[in-house]
Amino acid sequence: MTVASGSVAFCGLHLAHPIVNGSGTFDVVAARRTFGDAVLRAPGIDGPGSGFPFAAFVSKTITLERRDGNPPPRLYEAPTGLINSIGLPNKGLAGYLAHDLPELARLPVPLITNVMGSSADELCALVEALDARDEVDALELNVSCPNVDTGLDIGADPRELRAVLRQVRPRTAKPLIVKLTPNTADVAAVAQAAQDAGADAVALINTLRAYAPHPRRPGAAWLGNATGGLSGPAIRAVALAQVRDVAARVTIPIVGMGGVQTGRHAADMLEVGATLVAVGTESFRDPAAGTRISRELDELFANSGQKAT
Amino acid sequence: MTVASGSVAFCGLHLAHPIVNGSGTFDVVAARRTFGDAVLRAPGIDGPGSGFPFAAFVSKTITLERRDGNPPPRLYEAPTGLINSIGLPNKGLAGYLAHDLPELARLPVPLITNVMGSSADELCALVEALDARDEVDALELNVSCPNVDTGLDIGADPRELRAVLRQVRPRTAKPLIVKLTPNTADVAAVAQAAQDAGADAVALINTLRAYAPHPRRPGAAWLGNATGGLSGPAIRAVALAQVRDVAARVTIPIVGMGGVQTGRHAADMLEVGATLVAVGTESFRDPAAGTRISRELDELFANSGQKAT
Amino acid sequence: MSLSEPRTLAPFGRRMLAVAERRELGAYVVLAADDPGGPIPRAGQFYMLAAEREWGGRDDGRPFLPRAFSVLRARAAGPAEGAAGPAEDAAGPRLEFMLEAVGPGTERLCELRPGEGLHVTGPLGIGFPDPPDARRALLCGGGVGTAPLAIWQDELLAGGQPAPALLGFRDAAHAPGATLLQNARVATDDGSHGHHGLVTDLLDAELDADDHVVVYACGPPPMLEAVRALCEARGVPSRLALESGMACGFGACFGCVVALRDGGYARLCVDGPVLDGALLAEVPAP
Amino acid sequence: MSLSEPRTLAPFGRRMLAVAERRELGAYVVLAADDPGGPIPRAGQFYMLAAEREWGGRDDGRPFLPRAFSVLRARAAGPAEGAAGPAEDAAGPRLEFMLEAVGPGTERLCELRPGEGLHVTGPLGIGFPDPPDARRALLCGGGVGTAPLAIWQDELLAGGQPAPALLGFRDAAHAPGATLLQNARVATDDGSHGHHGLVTDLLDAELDADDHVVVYACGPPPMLEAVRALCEARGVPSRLALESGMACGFGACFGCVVALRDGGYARLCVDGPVLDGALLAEVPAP
Ligand SMILES: Cc1cc2nc3c(=O)[nH]c(=O)nc-3n(C[C@H](O)[C@H](O)[C@H](O)COP(=O)(O)OP(=O)(O)OC[C@H]3O[C@@H](n4cnc5c(N)ncnc54)[C@H](O)[C@@H]3O)c2cc1C
Ligand SMILES: Cc1cc2nc3c(=O)[nH]c(=O)nc-3n(C[C@H](O)[C@H](O)[C@H](O)COP(=O)(O)OP(=O)(O)OC[C@H]3O[C@@H](n4cnc5c(N)ncnc54)[C@H](O)[C@@H]3O)c2cc1C
Ligand SMILES: Cc1cc2nc3c(=O)[nH]c(=O)nc-3n(C[C@H](O)[C@H](O)[C@H](O)COP(=O)(O)O)c2cc1C
Ligand SMILES: Cc1cc2nc3c(=O)[nH]c(=O)nc-3n(C[C@H](O)[C@H](O)[C@H](O)COP(=O)(O)O)c2cc1C
Ligand code: FES
Ligand code: FES
Repeated sequence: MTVASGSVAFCGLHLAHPIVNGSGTFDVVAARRTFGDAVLRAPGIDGPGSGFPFAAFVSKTITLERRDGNPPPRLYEAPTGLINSIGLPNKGLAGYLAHDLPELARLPVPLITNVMGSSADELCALVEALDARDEVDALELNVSCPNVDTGLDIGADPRELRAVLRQVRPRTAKPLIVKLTPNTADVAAVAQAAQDAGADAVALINTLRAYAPHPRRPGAAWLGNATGGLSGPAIRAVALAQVRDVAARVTIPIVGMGGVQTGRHAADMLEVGATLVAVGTESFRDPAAGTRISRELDELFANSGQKAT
Repeated sequence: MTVASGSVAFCGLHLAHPIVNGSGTFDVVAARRTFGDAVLRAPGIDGPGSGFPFAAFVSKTITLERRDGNPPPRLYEAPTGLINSIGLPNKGLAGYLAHDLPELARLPVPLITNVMGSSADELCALVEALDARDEVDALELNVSCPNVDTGLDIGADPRELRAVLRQVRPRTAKPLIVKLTPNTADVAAVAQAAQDAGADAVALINTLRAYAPHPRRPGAAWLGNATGGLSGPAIRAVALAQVRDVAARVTIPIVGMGGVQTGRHAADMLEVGATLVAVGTESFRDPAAGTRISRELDELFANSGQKAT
Repeated sequence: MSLSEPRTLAPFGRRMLAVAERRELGAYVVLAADDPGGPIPRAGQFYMLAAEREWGGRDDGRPFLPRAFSVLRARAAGPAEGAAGPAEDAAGPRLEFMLEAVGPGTERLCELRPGEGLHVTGPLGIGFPDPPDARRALLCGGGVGTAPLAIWQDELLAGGQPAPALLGFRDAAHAPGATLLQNARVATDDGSHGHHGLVTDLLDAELDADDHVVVYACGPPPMLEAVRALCEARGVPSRLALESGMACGFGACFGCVVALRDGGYARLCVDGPVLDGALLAEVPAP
Repeated sequence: MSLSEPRTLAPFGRRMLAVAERRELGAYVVLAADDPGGPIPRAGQFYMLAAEREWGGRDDGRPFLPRAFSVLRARAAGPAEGAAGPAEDAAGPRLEFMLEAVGPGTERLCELRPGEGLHVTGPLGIGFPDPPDARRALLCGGGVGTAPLAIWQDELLAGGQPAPALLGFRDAAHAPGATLLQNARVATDDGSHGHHGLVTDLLDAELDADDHVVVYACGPPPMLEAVRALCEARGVPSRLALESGMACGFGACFGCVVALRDGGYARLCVDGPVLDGALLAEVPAP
């Protein structure tokens, strides 16, 4: 499979390069408090490597109601990975619209807002409210969540997902991305259901369900919420397999993620069928990882281009 | 949860300690060719740390017909893990009975024979043939396999597994362990189905479906079979979560495995609800890892015992 | 972003420095690295550090994430030293950190030798605010919690404010940490050095003598909790430099939270690490 | 288990040795470690090696698994040297390995310094069998494939059999590998040393002169395939020491297979690494 570098068309959006962030792994407001306005500027304007590291920004998951998140500890370092049980803290839809959106509107790149709901009704309410906002360029549905109406994980079962999406899809004309859960028997079947029900793209993988034992208290859980999700290099091979499986089944574009740390990893993700590549955990190790990875990707393509001619 | 060291009762078998091998990760015949008869002797007989490293031996997966396995490359080193696409090479049932069983009968520990079939009929034939052999102390069903009759992975869906087990279970009075697949939405539901249909124990986790990109040829797969399974430390936190989920649902004993490298890891597995702990990939790094891990586990219990008194 | 926050903005992204010096101070290691062009941090701010090489591959493949360290000192240094004008800014500071090896990350960092590469992101977080209401500053710390108090004492003394310090250490091997501050009174758990007992014994006595103070504290959670409770009981304001497990250090992961008295959580890396003790119902045990 | 297999059994489990010596030989590193109480390996057998420390944490967290290395030499050495009786067995051999840094595992091993810990499992696999039909031994190797030929030549010469060697190397930086054997004729890809071209050119000429030989070969797959094909074409028996990716080295993982001419696969770690060239339709490209 041949993959191209440079600017990318994705669901009608034009992105400068294929690297975006994984939802919940970059906070624009906090980054601005820490690094100043430089982080909000267009890439390259202040010199090579400067500016916002991603070609689009994906917000963390927004829910209808405000959530404080899980009790700490929320983090555990696993072999070449991170287990988190953050618990989706967010200001709720109203708080997001009032406080975050004005800040996010200053971003030099398109904004994708990620939402989660525990029923089709909740999701419809979220999607409708965000559809009304011009600052939002696309929506991402985080379906790693049990449906309170049926008890099933919305994203774990093709039928369940199809049923929910049939209700949600008509509520917006904006591009709708479905962020799949990897904790399922046949992710390609779920992706197919998303496509059938009108999704414009799928994103994967989310974290793998994981447990962290307490380092000092035998038998006790370390995380405040007992279980969490595994991300980082440890899951990269699983992510590549799932993206590849999905690419073999659907025609809509794929946002591939999971353990991407370098341009080579991003290229691997593109080569198995992703259109965009999201960087999550690696941004924790290096806040500007997105910039580095997109540069490395460029260099890879430049080199292979030279080799090919 | 309190867990005990020393000898363990498991499905009517009495094991000297809780450490066994993961199916397909230790070949007794090849080990004897490499290390001599010492490896077959009872633990400790030739001095501390000597002898067979496991309290019971689990054979690699046996199928009805002989299989050569997948084309190489079959191995890929991932971040703190191993991806394999071995493809279950084995001599087939007849070859196993004729050639392997006589060798395995010399083992100083109980023998658990692991089998896989692509239909209930195939599984029934395997189970009946092995039920007739006194050398076999228990059977393990590897259900990470599509059912040719229904197209569904036998172990990925509770209904599917229940239906197959209802036919297979009556064919043997020996203990029947179901080795679950981790690539499923709700492993506890599958374990529950196994228990409902008469399984005496469940074993988990098998490897996570994974893809390895070719290190030198962009876009090409490294493994001869393109995809494989991820094992080792990278998956330990996932294994702990699944064992814990299953333990919360079933009452039958659990053989826990996935990335266990030390006595501490084995203790973690026991503490989330396993009765036995299987060691797979770590035996590749150290052939006698089983012996070391069971010793470390003893030491942990001895120390915590001292602390408690 | 409040302009009055004691926060120096960090250059975006991580940068590679070279270790300039490594010295042992009892059981601690002090690591220094020149940060050419880097900003001058505020006392109480921290950096995320990772070794360039061999970051990983120890127990359980760790360390994987960078580790947080308070800046111990940040002095003008390097090639432009002695140059005219704002030399500090041009040359960038020599950053110093005080480390104790407690796990794979700190063990690896403590092994670093001059010339080896150090990934650095920072300065991060909010440092110590000035004393309120013309109160006298009283520094109270323990173990590696000494580090942020050292740079804060420098700053207070330079501003003409007295800044007496009370420091607690485990034993005589750790007590040399006290030499990082001026005129510190020391307590050790085993009585091998200074007062035999807790540093909060010293704090209690000090507050008896004069409680028109603000207590700046950093140290192990049980000590910080004792300081917080003592200050609360006596109506003395406290500014606590807290710790928690961090993945990113810049507000991205929402992992480093501490529960607030009035509900909800604060991220220590962007809302701290220095918090007003009054915001907390307790300093959580680790 | 065939009694006539050139195989020394390994002690069960991995053991920890200390690196006794490290020397550079052109672009190669020769690592030596005393193996107290260890058995004497046969030429062509191999060991799985891993560094005690920092095995992991490089590119992609690798290395994780141990790595396979042919024994280059195994000489009596250590404390019991010169003692009466079967000194070699009592003291155990000094094992030598010839390494080329090509990735994270070999890079780490090449960094090891005397005194550092080395995990060792072995000797493993089946070594070189004696020449059949009173044929003359002809050794043909390239790169690190030189290693097993060196110990094999020692053994043949000690047994009074001539064992001329033809060795191919990339360039002058690698050619010093030839000094590990006696009287080796060398070819280099770049012509900087010896014959300008492939070692199989030398082999071809040698077989023209006398083909009542058995060719013992080890080297990169394309070279081995050329040797295999040449020998097959000329009806000369070949014994090839092959390589493949290995996880365990003792037949446990079924990962190291090579396809056989008559169908099916052989595990190189228990059925090889030395195979009769006639068993293969080709030596697979890496
Ligand atoms: C703002 C701030 C400033 C700091 N300043 C300093 C300083 O100046 N000097 C200094 O020496 N230290 C300082 N620390 C503490 C320092 O960051 C930690 O000691 C360091 O992160 C420990 O890493 P480690 O790998 O050595 O140990 P770890 O093994 O990470 O152990 C540290 C603690 O983390 C927990 N833990 C154990 N295993 C895991 C795991 N797998 N995943 C998650 N948590 C685990 C345990 O509670 C353990 O006690 C500071 C911390 C913060 C937040
Ligand atoms: C029986 C035997 C004897 C040997 N004897 C010697 C010897 O005497 N001296 C010597 O120097 N070498 C010897 N080798 C080769 C040596 O084992 C390898 O060079 C070594 O394993 C490479 O490890 P590495 O980590 O340095 O490189 P790797 O990165 O593992 O690269 C080695 C090759 O493995 C493949 N590869 C790349 N990435 C991966 C991955 N992630 N997973 C799996 N494969 C990958 C590629 O084909 C690459 O070229 C022998 C091998 C065998 C099997
Ligand atoms: C700390 C943390 C928080 C996350 N929060 C969210 C979230 O709010 N919504 C979401 O859809 N995914 C969330 N994720 C998942 C990531 O977006 C991503 O799918 C996953 O981490 C895999 O990518 P990585 O290995 O590059 O981190 C989070 C991941 C981490 C590590
Ligand atoms: C090389 C290899 C071969 C395996 N073969 C089998 C097999 O034949 N049958 C089976 O049920 N599981 C097989 N497994 C899975 C292991 O038994 C085990 O479930 C898995 O590797 C997780 O444990 P670990 O991380 O300790 O290796 C195999 C694993 C590996 C690495
Ligand atoms: S450490 Fe990531 S939010 Fe604070
Ligand atoms: S390396 Fe494992 S079977 Fe050969």
